[in-house]
Amino acid sequence: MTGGTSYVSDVEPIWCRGCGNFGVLNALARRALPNLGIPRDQVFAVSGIGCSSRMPGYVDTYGLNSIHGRAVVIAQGAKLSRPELTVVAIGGDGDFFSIGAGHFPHAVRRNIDITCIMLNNFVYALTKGQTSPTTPHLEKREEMTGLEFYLPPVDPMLDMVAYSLSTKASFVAQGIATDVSHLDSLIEEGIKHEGFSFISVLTPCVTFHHSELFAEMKEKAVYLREGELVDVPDTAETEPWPHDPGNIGLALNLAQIPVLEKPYLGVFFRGKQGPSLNGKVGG
Amino acid sequence: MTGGTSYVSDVEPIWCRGCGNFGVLNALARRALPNLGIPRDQVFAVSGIGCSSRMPGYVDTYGLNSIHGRAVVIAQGAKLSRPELTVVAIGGDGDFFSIGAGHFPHAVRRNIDITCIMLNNFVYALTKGQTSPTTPHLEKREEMTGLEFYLPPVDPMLDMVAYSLSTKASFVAQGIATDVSHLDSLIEEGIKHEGFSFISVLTPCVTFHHSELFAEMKEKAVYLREGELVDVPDTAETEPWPHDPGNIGLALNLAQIPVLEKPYLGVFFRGKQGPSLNGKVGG
Amino acid sequence: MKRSVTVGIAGAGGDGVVVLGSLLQKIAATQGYYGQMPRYYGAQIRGGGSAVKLILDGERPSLPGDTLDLMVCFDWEKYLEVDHELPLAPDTIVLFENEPAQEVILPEKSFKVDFSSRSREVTGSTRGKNIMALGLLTRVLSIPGDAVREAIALDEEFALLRDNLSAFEAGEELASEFSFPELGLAPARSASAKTVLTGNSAMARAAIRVGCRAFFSYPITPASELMQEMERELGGGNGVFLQAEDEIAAAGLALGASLAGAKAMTATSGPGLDLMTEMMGLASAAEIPMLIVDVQRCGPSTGIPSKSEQSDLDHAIYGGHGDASRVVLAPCDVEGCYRSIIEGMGIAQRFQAPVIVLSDQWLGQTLVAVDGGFQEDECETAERLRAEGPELEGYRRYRLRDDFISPISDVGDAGLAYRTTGLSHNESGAPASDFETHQRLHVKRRKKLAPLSERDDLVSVWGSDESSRGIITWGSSAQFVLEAVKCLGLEGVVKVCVPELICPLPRKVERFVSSVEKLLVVEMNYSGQLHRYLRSELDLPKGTEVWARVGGRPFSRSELAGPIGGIAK
Amino acid sequence: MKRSVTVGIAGAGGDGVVVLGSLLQKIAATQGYYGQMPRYYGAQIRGGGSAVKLILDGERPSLPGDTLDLMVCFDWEKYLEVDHELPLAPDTIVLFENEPAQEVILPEKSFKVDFSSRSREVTGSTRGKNIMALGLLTRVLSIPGDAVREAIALDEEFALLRDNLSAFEAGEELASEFSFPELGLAPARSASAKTVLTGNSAMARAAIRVGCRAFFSYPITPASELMQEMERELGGGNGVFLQAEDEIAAAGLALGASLAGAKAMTATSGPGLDLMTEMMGLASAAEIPMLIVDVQRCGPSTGIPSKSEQSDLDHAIYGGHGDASRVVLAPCDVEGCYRSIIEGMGIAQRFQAPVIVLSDQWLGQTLVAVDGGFQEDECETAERLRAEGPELEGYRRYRLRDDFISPISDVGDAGLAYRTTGLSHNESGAPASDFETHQRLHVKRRKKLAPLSERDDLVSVWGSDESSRGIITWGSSAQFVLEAVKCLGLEGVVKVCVPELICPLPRKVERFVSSVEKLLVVEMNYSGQLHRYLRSELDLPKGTEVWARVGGRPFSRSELAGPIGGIAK
Ligand SMILES: Cc1ncc(C[n+]2csc(CCOP(=O)(O)OP(=O)(O)O)c2C)c(N)n1
Ligand SMILES: Cc1ncc(C[n+]2csc(CCOP(=O)(O)OP(=O)(O)O)c2C)c(N)n1
Ligand code: SF4
Ligand code: SF4
Ligand SMILES: [Mg+2]
Ligand SMILES: [Mg+2]
Repeated sequence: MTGGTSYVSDVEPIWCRGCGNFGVLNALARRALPNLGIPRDQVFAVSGIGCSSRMPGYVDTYGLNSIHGRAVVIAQGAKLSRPELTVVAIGGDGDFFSIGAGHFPHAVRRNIDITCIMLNNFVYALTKGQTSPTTPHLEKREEMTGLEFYLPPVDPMLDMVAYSLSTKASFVAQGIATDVSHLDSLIEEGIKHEGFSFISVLTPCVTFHHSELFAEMKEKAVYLREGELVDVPDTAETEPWPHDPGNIGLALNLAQIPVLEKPYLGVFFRGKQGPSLNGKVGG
Repeated sequence: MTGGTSYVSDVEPIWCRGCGNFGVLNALARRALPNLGIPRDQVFAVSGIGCSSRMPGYVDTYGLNSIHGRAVVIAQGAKLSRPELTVVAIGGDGDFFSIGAGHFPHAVRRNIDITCIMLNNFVYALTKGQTSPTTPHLEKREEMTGLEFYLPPVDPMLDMVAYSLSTKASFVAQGIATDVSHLDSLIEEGIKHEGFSFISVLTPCVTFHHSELFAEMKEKAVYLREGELVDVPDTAETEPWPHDPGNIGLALNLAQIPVLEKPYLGVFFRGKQGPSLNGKVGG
Repeated sequence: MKRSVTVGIAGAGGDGVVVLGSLLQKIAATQGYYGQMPRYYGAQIRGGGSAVKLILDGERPSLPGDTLDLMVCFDWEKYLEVDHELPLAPDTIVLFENEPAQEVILPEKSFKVDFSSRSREVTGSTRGKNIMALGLLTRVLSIPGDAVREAIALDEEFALLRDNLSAFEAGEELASEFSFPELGLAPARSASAKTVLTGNSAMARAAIRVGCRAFFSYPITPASELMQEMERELGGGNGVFLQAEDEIAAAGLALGASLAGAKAMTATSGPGLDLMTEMMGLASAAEIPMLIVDVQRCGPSTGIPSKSEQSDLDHAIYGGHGDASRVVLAPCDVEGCYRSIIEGMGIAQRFQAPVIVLSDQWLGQTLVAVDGGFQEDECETAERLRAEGPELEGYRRYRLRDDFISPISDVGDAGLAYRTTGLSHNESGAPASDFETHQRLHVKRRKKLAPLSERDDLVSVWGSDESSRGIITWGSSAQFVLEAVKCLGLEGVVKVCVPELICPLPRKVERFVSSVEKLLVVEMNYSGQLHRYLRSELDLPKGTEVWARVGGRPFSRSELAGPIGGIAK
Repeated sequence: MKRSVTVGIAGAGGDGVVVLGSLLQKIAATQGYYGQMPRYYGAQIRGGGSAVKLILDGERPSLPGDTLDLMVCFDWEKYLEVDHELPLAPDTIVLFENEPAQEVILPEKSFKVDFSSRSREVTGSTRGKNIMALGLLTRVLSIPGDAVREAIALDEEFALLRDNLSAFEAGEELASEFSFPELGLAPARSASAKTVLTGNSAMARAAIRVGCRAFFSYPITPASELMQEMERELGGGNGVFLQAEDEIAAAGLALGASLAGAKAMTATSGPGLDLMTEMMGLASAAEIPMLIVDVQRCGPSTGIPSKSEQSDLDHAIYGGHGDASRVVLAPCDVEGCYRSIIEGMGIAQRFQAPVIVLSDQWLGQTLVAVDGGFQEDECETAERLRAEGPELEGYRRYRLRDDFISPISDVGDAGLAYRTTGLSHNESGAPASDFETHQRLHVKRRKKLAPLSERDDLVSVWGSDESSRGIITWGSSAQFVLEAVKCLGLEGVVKVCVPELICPLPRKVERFVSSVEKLLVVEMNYSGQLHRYLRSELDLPKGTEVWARVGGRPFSRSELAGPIGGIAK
């Protein structure tokens, strides 16, 4: 048992001071992995390219900082060939939902037991501040093209839940970088979930985003608690309902509420477990 | 006005006799385009690679049989640079939802006024019969990997409706190759719709698929009619509701019913129109 | 009696042309005949033309003749789609079902045979006509009927034939009407049964043999059969097979599997190789073993998917941004297909690099009958270098050693966790952005491959050492060059060098080049890609000639007679 | 007084190093000084080291000296991250804010200046320290204060300075404490103001000038500024700009826009170029004009994103399956960056082919002050060949003509609809799978580019025609080679050839090669990519030397003295 120790490597992170990514590193490497007692050499952390994708360099397990958008496919390959591994794919919002978007519908339906952690900072940080697929629909976008068409952001939570409808087997959750222990619990559950899991982490980029964006999000954030009424925004057409992460229809309703209106923290959907790739049980 | 004439080119299609693609060709080139009176040189038909993607070669307009999975991006480029064009992107289920899957969330949110026609034959036909992302979950899939995990098909209609939630502006419909005049009406509406439109066409591959698959689908198919109660399958958890393609929530419910259970024909969702790229009106 | 006979068969999609050809080849193989049967087909999925050209040879593996000795035609219209590939000679014997179109000038010995109606008489359906033709052909070629029946009984491959024996026998009976003693095949020199397979299938078998248990791919002509055979092999728990969502994913899945220790592989054709470029660069930079097969077809872009070309060499050697070292192998026959996978997988593991094996449509899809012994040859174990002793302490993934190869641990190996990246990195795998480290790792990744230049065994040279005239050719073109040299009787005059390892370039090629005064390079691509590569690496003789043209049609002996005759002068 | 001075500035991210350097360069430019200011930065987004090295030269555009004349250091720890790029000489004058770390050996004339606290005194914040240093530097370099104030008043670029004039003036006052008469700059030979811009920005300006109104791209270092400048230019209805979801889409969007008649363009760096490979092949096969800029950085894979290298040449020339013809241009300075876009866009339209322009991080991100006249030079109109007269009837998109260029219609042009494909196709654009058509279209696509080989104007040669010693170099390396030749006083002995058009290779390069006895090729990549390309195309002199090494550090005069001195012997 390695519980209690830290899996943070001795490489100094080059993230900006105050960056939310530190919170995720702590949740993953100081808590989730040691808490689960997974030996470090049984863990493979693979990322794409971005500030967020620096993560594997700072976690003292097997790790690969790969190429932009492809962490999810490399993760699946590793898991398939050595099913006893704990495989974590890490990426940014751009990494996962722009260049890598095409891999997700397929990763979900294969339901391979990997855990994806998306660090959603709502911006392309590493390349210095461009619009990302989750960048909120700010005034800026009007300038983005001569043709002023409607360009709302992609909604990763909604897409992941929608993709999960076919299998009803994924684990889809959202945390926030500032609440490390809650995030830890989500990551632990994601890793333990036998099947595909996806955890979105709301995380501030303190350098390239209005500081208000994250502050506002943090303020609005509400925790989902099983059985308790979901706090729906006033603008929503639905009445509040008791949160039930086992019900994909309800998860879909939840995911339709834009993150900027109501950033929900917790498990959106917890699908049926399995198959366990270890046990080679059919699903 | 060119209405009444046919836009079928003089190149002989190399499709198998009985292939559903002929029906789509007829709907598009003998009906929709001439009916709408769009001059042939104002139309750009661009496809990927596949049996379905042969289409542009047989339509006497501007056309490009491009590379696998990229019709949708090329279409957007053409439309943006010459907004007065009618741009139709054509592809197969593999073309659009396997290799090209990553382009759709972005095409939808940009809401550029192109019309996508997906010829869903539930198989990779051109490459001779491999599993496509929409191939139904047959026994065969068990053999597909040593690890027998759950591998259900992708659901393009569901994904397209889910992507449309952010804009509420797309047009999403489904037709069948054997009902040319209904398909024609969908294509016409899709082209006229100012914004992104997506039309899925259920079409038989008479060579690489169980002939029952399509026969069964055709038999089960139900037409959606505005205001009339939707014929939901017995297995569905919901009560029937009056069909309202203007309501995206209902569209999402509809799209959740697997095509193999209930192949709905008609308009799933008709979003708000605009922006018109022609008029450069903001959305 | 003849040593060899070239048979052409043409018809429409439903005529059973390929089945007929394959059965004939397989039967002959049981009697010890070598054979080679390229397929010609068009873009149409069904209803298009279909043709094969089969040589049966009792002495040696050889190529179908330029023209046909015997032709079976079920459909003249379809024949006209492939007439370039199946040219008739004045003395070709033709058996045809329907009256030919005007364009066809029938040779003297042409006979109308009513395969369809006879088949209907015997079996109740016209669909037995190809089996009937088979019966007739075995007789014409003097393949003993007993032997055929014995073979049928023994092998599941002949199930179809067994079920249609009445049609077969009716065909045999037809023989009395069409007896062509001049076509009788002399008994094979060695009666031992030949192995019948395609290059695609040889590659799949080799992959299994060398321990590949993780295969990821996306369908594409003409590589799909390789994928499908791996799917069958690895199914049911024998390994991991996944049809990826695209080629980027296929390469990424393979890379991930390899990191976790699997001998991983993917196969594709040109357009897919393009998409693998970036992942290949990562494999090169982070030194991750990876085997990529490219079954080449006519390019650029979609080109002609069903036809052979050798135009992906440039990309295999130079493709991708940055100086990304890699290894390129190119087999020239079915046995080479097998060997190149064994070798390629071994090289990938030992040298921790991406290895590209260039096959082509001709190699991949042509059914050949050969001595199958190579499948039992002793086989490379394809092991990775492991850390041991003191290296286990403070393990550094990219430790610089004299041979520039660093011990690698697989994800999951106890106590040897490391982190790596496609960024420029130091010996520990941590990102580094200083010039010295960047240069040092480039040197490492290039120099570690140096021993491959000494692999003389991966370069074949035919002909006499003393010859001052040489040809260098590669891949399937080599078969045509060797055949043409033989036909021209120039074996004593011209020597031929075929590098199976192309990059890094073996020194043996350099020695070959410096041993000749006149050099000819033959390849099937527009721009002479191998020639340009050789020229960039070696001093070629002044006036080196190049015979390079696009694919879409196999070389013929007569086409090559010009250039080969030229340098022989 | 000095003709030129090299100033180094180093600090942490927030110290305003780049702002200080840029303002100094811009002020000097208003007085007619040439300048060049490379930037050095690390992987860290914030808090990492930041440095610039600025030369101001009153006579000619030149490169910063190997060592510094003057150094301003805000942070010695950060300086140590870039000390290789900003080496101190014994006579460097150093102005520093804090006591140096032990590793730093301060030159004799080193002075502690308390920029921060002075700034706080004057402006209430330490953030004005860079502006204060600016004031000091203008005095030290003898840039007249009046002139500065005049410039500030006139140009919006100096708004920041205007708002912090008190800090600036406090800096000027400091000058009395640190007077270094030896650093005074002699007045510029021509006082006409110089244009200050980077290569990335020159490319964006050229794109607008040549009529590019459709730009699609995906962010990537070091090409993003080009994208962002196009975003600003094309915003508000001036054209079409779209940040694509990836580089495959960026290239596809550009291809679609081009088919509909737009002069379309995309820009990226190595990893993105990899992903564009397949689309480039389609553009080549279907003859669709397309302009791709690759601002190269260290490879392979992610490499070192912030540092310059010239290692994408292989991919630019050879990348992609099949024989896909294309054009490759490579500017060597900012003016060349501008010209290469004008030329590249023109060539793409006239020759209906993909054109790749290879820039690099040095060219793209270095701020230079140059004579801006080139921006007013007469400019290529980049028109496509149109069908006229009888061609309008029965229009065939790929009609074979003597020059192999077929009139093209844009999607939407009345009466000229055509269909095309990446499949092998005939003159009408319909799929064809016969060998003859396949070969014919290859010939067409290659031969149409032949006139480019005669573009002598796209190859620059410096030095005396009679020299028998030559250097060939390309891209930003050319600047260093020319500077080194000059410093070594070898202009009369060694001539230098810089091809701005690399593929197809201009005949002028061949003439250059055959005019020399000794040849040296200099480039910044591990494997000598240009050298290999030249060798594959030309007979190079025996014993041709190659100076090729990875990027990550600019060439210095002293590094190049060896190889250049070598061939001069
Ligand atoms: C193929 C390719 N295209 C572009 C890039 C440049 N690039 C690096 S990171 C990145 C996006 C960063 O955004 P995100 O994924 O959200 O990560 P973050 O930095 O915000 O954590 C881009 C575009 C690249 N490395 N490779
Ligand atoms: C990059 C690339 N990969 C693979 C292929 C091979 N390929 C051609 S069509 C096709 C899929 C065909 O399926 P679909 O898109 O459903 O079209 P259909 O033929 O069924 O109409 C594939 C994989 C290709 N042409 N290019
Ligand atoms: S730029 Fe933003 S995301 Fe990147 S390290 Fe800094 S704060 Fe974090
Ligand atoms: S293979 Fe199937 S999809 Fe292709 S043409 Fe034939 S019937 Fe149509
Ligand atoms: Mg981000
Ligand atoms: Mg299909």
